[in-house]
Amino acid sequence: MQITSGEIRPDELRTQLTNRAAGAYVSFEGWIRDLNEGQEVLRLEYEVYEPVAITEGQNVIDEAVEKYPILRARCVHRSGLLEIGECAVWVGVTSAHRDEAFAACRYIIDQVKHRLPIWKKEHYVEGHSGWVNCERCASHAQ
Amino acid sequence: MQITSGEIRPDELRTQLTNRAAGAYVSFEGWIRDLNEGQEVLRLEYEVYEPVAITEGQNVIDEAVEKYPILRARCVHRSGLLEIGECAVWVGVTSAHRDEAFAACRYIIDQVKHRLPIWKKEHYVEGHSGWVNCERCASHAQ
Amino acid sequence: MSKRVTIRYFAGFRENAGTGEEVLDIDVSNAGDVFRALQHRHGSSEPLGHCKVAINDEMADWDSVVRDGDTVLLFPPVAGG
Amino acid sequence: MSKRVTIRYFAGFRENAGTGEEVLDIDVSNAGDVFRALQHRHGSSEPLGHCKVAINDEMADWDSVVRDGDTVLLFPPVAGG
Repeated sequence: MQITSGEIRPDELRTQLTNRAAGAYVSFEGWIRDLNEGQEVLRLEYEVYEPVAITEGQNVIDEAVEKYPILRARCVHRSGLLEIGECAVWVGVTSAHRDEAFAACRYIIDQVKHRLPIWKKEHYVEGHSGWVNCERCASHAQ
Repeated sequence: MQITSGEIRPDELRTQLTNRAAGAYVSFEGWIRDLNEGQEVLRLEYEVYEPVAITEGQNVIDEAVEKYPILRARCVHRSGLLEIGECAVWVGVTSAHRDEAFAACRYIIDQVKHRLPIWKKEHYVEGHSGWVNCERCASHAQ
Repeated sequence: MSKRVTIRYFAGFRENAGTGEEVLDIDVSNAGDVFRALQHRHGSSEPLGHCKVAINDEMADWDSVVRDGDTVLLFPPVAGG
Repeated sequence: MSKRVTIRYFAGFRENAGTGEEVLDIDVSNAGDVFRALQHRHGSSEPLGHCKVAINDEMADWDSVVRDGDTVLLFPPVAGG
């Protein structure tokens, strides 16, 4: 598990997972899209509490390796300001066969999105901004 | 749908799928691994009957777009001789949310592997070779 | 009634038949008849249920009608997995 | 019995509290007590069930015991989706 404020490079990350025993590679990427719940998004800010995000992310990956017969798995998440189209999170999994690569990749991204202390603040074209999923804890954040 | 005898370049194919409305990108790659059903593989040969493989592959992609609310989907399959570690098939799907990208990517690779006229001949370290899944139709192929 | 049919073989079928294509005058009404005739001719024992067929480059069923002048493509089992 | 506890706020909680960290002497026994005390102090109405907590950089439960000198990290709902 890695947190980075620099650009995520899926091609380089993929290369690090190559393995003669691997027959399947599944990757997931989360991209910044221009619209969320009907609001036009200008850019996005990820606040990451790294000490816990890295430990908990590594727990998630270890769980995936335990649950599914995969070969390798990695996850990288961005922090800081991101523009539309940028890659916010990448997950890559290799295995002998594709069933387990799909299942493990899905498991990792689902758990990472729910368990890691990572918050997303959207800046809208209309001028205001807000922490996603956190309406009642930051009502002053306009 | 594309068939190629040249190297598959996932990074370039991924770039062709970028889209401001895309929040999720899922890709699958099939790699040549060094072992199949206990036999050590030296290299591999794909025979593709292109006219039907392309039409049927495009049918599969169109079905995926019909079944799932995705934005874009593509598939590229290699033909000819491949070495261990090479990418034999690539599928990429973008969508607003990840559920449908995972489902559509899985649908496409499953259907492509079952419906397209593409045959795989494995050359083993022990010297002989064989068409995968085709024991009784090519018993002379040693 | 005999029809002139072009048969194309792929992968293991080609190796088994010793040729990629042959033109035959055979008494068949559908693709399944072609499969069985060729199975007998070349001594292959691959079950029809594992194979697929196309007629004139379009995927077909085993009960699809074969007409005089058609090209029938016999596809052995694909790699799958 | 009062304990000296360092509280750290993140994202919306930090903006709501107007600070990222404060040290308080409070009478609490577990992490849930800390959450409720701070909710009252800063007027946040985010339900505890949507939030998470860590103690000294380890993920914890709301009934995890808080000891004198601990650092309690209050995590508002994450982006999810």
